[in-house]
Amino acid sequence: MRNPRRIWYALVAGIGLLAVACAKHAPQTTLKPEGPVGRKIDSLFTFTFWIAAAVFVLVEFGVVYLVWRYRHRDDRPEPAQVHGNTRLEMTWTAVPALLLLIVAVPTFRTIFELAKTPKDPIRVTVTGHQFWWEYNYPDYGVTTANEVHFPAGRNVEFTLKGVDVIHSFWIPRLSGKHDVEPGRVSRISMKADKPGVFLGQCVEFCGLSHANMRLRAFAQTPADFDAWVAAQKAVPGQPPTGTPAGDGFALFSVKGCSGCHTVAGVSTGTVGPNLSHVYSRTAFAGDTFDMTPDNLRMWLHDPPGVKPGSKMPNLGLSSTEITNLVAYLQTLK
Amino acid sequence: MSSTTHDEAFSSPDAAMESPEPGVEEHYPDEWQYIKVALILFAITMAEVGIYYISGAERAIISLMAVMMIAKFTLVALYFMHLRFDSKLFRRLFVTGIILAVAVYLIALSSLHVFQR
Amino acid sequence: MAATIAAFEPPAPPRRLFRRPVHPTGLWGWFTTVDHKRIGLLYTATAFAFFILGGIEALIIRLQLGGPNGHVVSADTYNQIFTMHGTTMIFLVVMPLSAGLANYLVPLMIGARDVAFPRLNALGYWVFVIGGLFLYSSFLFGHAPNGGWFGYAPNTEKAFNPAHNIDYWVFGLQIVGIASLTGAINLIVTIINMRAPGMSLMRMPIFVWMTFIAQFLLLFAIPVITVALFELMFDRLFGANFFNVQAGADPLLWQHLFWIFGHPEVYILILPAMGIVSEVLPVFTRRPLFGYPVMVFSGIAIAFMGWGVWAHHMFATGLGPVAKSAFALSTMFIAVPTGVKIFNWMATMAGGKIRLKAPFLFAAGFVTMFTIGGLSGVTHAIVPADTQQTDTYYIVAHFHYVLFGGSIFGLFAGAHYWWPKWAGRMLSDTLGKLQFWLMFIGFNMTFGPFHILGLQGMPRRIYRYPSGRGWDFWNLISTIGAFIIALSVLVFIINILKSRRGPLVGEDPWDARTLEWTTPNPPPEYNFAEMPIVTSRDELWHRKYIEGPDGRPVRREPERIEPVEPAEPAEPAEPRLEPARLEVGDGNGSSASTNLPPPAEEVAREEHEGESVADAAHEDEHGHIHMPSPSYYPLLVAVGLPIIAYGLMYKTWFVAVIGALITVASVYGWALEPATEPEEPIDMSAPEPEPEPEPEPDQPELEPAGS
Amino acid sequence: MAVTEAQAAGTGQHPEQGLSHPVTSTGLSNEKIAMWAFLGSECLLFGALISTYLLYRGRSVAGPFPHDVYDIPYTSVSSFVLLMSSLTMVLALAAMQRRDQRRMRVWLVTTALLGATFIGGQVYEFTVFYRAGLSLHQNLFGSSFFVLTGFHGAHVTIGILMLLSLFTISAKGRLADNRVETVELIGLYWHFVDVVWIVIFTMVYLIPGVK
Repeated sequence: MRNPRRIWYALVAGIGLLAVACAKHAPQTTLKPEGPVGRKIDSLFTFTFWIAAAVFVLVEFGVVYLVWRYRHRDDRPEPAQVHGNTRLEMTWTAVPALLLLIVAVPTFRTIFELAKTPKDPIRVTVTGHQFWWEYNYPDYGVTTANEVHFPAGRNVEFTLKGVDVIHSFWIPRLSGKHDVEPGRVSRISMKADKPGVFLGQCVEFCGLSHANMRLRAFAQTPADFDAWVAAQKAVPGQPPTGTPAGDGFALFSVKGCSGCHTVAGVSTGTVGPNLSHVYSRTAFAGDTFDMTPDNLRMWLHDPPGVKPGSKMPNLGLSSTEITNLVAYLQTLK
Repeated sequence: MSSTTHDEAFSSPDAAMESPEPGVEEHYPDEWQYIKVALILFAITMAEVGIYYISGAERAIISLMAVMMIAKFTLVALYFMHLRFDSKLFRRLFVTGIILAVAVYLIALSSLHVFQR
Repeated sequence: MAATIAAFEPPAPPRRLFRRPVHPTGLWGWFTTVDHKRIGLLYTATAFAFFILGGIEALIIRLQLGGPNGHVVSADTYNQIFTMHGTTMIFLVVMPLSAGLANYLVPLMIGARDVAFPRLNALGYWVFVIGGLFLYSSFLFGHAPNGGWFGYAPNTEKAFNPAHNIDYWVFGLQIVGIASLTGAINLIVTIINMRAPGMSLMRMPIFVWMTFIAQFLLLFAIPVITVALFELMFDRLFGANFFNVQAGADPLLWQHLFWIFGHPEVYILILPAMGIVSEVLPVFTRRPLFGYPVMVFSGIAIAFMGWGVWAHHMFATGLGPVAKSAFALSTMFIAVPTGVKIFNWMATMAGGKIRLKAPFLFAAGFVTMFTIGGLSGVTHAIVPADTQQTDTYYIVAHFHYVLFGGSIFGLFAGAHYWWPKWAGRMLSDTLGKLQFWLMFIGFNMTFGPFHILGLQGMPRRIYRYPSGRGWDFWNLISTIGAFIIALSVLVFIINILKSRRGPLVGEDPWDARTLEWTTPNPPPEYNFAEMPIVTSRDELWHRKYIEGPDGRPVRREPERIEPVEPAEPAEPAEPRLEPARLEVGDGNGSSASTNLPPPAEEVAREEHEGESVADAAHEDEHGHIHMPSPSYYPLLVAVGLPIIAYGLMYKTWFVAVIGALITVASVYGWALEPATEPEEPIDMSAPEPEPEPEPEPDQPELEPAGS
Repeated sequence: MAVTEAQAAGTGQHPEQGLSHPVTSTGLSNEKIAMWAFLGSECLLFGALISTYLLYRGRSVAGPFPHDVYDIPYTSVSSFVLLMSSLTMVLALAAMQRRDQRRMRVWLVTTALLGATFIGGQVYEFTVFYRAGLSLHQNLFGSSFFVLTGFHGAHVTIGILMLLSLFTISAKGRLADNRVETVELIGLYWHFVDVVWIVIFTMVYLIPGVK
């Protein structure tokens, strides 16, 4: 008697908690889609969820009821030895099969709908690196990293390319994920309903700093997006010599930064992210650290120390050098 | 109580159970039969190598080669490995492996677009 | 015990590398044993030790993730820990626990004296334990595997993982794979060929059936992962290009090979537990398993369909829409036979007289928790939804509900149920129930929140996460839950330790239904004094009860303990069990063995401790039972394998050659050594023992193959 | 691989395995079932290796390519040698079934020699390919070709070792006349290695060269 009741309480508590869970602030949730692709997926999931919930209730409460109803009591006779019941067993083979068919039909429809290529999309090429994202806008000649911008209300087609190991590109509130495989090119498209910032993350284990390979998507009004493109295309000016930023600019070449990073008009390195407008981003290092001078200092002091496995080595910079480099980076807006 | 239909899967109508002296498999083919099989194998191999040098009709040649390969495989399995004469159980074990392998790898390869190339 | 060996003068066996161990006792006896029960216990104990290790790894993971930006361990250590946790729990815990149970129970359940190949059985165990130790030796070198249990190439390639971490994983799994393959062949042959007279396939206990099916899955799945590991090994050691994308390789090859193995593997892990539950539920509900044939065929169906669903692990990799739909459909429909099992278990409970003992609770826990895992599994088949779920904690929740809520709960049900069989003593039911409720609550606290975390977008395999994503609270709850699980395991260990002072039990403490309970607890080396003759499914139950006119059981009079439908009168008419020896518990797990246990049984119990007094005593009664002799070779063959692996890994070729020589020489020694030594001197004078009275092969009732 | 219980029971001997069942449930020998189960398992093993080869066919980014190195007449001859070794193997079994160990040894040694010829041919072929610039490391073709055929070659080599061991045991008079099944089991393994080569020869050598 005691035991079934406890299961009952646990179940009620569990369902209650599940309900609470969906409400809280969760910027990476899959349950509150902000675009048509995400919504299609979510409605399919919700549909399946309720069918599954019905089966859940049937089985869980069924077991609890059966255990309670047929528990051992001394006055009960020995049970009849029933070996089976063909009709019953056929029923509970057929009914689940039928339920699954009901789920299968919209699943197939959605699979094929999502496989269609969208009309007139903004095209972005995504390259997965250990452990950051590179974005290329072939139609605009813009290259940036970790933070991707696109206009809201318009389809975006991401072309996914891998160069090292397998990553997976995911913006949960807009669409499902798609693996980024070396040696293969795949496409995924999505659309945001209205302007907003959406978080995402690499979801295929890709090595030491897999946890630190995050991303951020900015859906903007068309005007904001155009302004952003224009700013990204601008060639950053060189800081005047004599200032900390000017010294930092000199260090950028001396310390070898330019070998790995591109700054438009200065260097063409491609190992690390394009830094032409790095300070226009809100975060850096695989969207791991907020873009603040303090964080940049910490980063330049020892990159692999704060982000394990980072390809950027510890350059052994002095405090002054770091100050100057940070000052220079701050000019790259 | 027992479902005989299923058990037949593992029953062996021949082999040791009906043979008075199971050590001697008298029902296996004699040497002459083995040699005949070997001659057929020889002929098929010759034919395989022969059509290799025919050019054109790629599709037809490949299917023909596949057929001949299966024929050789089957002959060796049925006669030299005695699958034709031995218990069904052995055949089932082996054929299960072959069918699983062929099916699973064909599906994998076609999902990797090997056959579209 | 070395003295024991030295003192014995064998009749000069021809050209032998080592003198054969003959009836060694004590520790040495365990190293050379070929007795399936001892091997089963070794398997189980070793796997339980690995369970503790894997559990500690799990606790470290949970400590690290208990809050945002965890810094209990470094990223590198974390990756090693989660890789080893997965690898351990799958290859070194659930698989060998199932193998251990099967080893111990299958021969007893089908009425055999041992498995078909006793030395191969020992080899399987030694290879498993040595492979496991080899894997764990990586920690000593600070290079534990770090590529995840799935080891996706090209991340596991030398270019991205230059240290030896992955080498340990590649070789360790290949070694452990040998154990699984030999074990599978052995059990398959045992079940096909070693059944007692009358034990037709459709009379086999359902645990035997599920084991049988799982072994077939192993038989065909192990080679696939072996090839994948082999190719990765060639890439890493010899610079081959199987997964080298620069050379044009396809990174999806690994995933296909891995999951062609990996999905059947899931059923390898769950089917034996399903079998256990199907044994436990009938005993404690006091009803036969509802729909036995359907349970058997649904098991076969699951195994068969399990080969056609692997690509659902790859829905995010860019399969075409047609392939996605096909694999979605096959994945959905594998839920049908699984659902049938769940409903049949429920139907077994309905109308029963349920004794709420610890084994039953674990079995019921299996049914309820596995259902949750099954339902979340169906949502993975919804391909678009799966692209949101895959590689998140939702998946982690799903497979823990299947493998912990399923396999581990099932295995604990089995442990509590068969404990008196192994130990001759009961576990405390109170502690068992405490363990169950702690585990049930802790389990749901740990893994339930994972559903929410996953749907809120928390990826798997991350060593830290930032605050502010709505993940902090549920991660904390989960970490607390993990420690409750640890507590429950501690209760189990305490229960084991306490049980050593517990009372002895009779042969049949649970009023059970199957053959293994007709032997003393623990059984003597030869299992059955006389070969049982089986006349029905649930043989033991039919020996104790008949179905009354209303279908309710009526206990037989002791004199009438005979096969229900007596076979041919020409049958060796002596009953398999003398009434006095059949001790039936009160059905509540407590022993009713106070009424005069016959001395032979007491002696048999002693036998387990060491000297086989019972053996001798028994031989007086029934003539000599000639059991396979112990052997060093299985251990020696296994010892060579990791030496080969170390040699190859560290490119010290002579070490590899030494290892290979050890293994090859031991294989030769093995091949030249007969499975059973010729009669020992003490028996030489005795006339050749008569074979056990066996039914004539042409009697249809007893024809195991069914006619 | 001792006398099986079935045989022992049939010939009225005490089973040397000494296990519980003088007659097995199916009447078949444990060893033979085990061997067939093992061979079924091996199908998946070679299947995976052959599939890898097929997947990477034509995907190598650098030469040498198959048509640069394959010598079909040469490989045809060595394939034929292996094929014929199956015949001699089955003749050895037939001799053993007649209790004619002397003739069996002749056929065994012939089989081993044919197998060794095949292996020798393979070693020569590997050497030629290697000299032509093909290695495990060179390209996908090299990796998948050498691992597949090398793995098969290792199987043949193990087979030769078993044949020679059996030959030695028999020559020393240690092989009981009723151990027919020992010969049969080694034969099964040998034929399996042969049928795998039948598949490899067609799929790996012949079909890729079809123009």
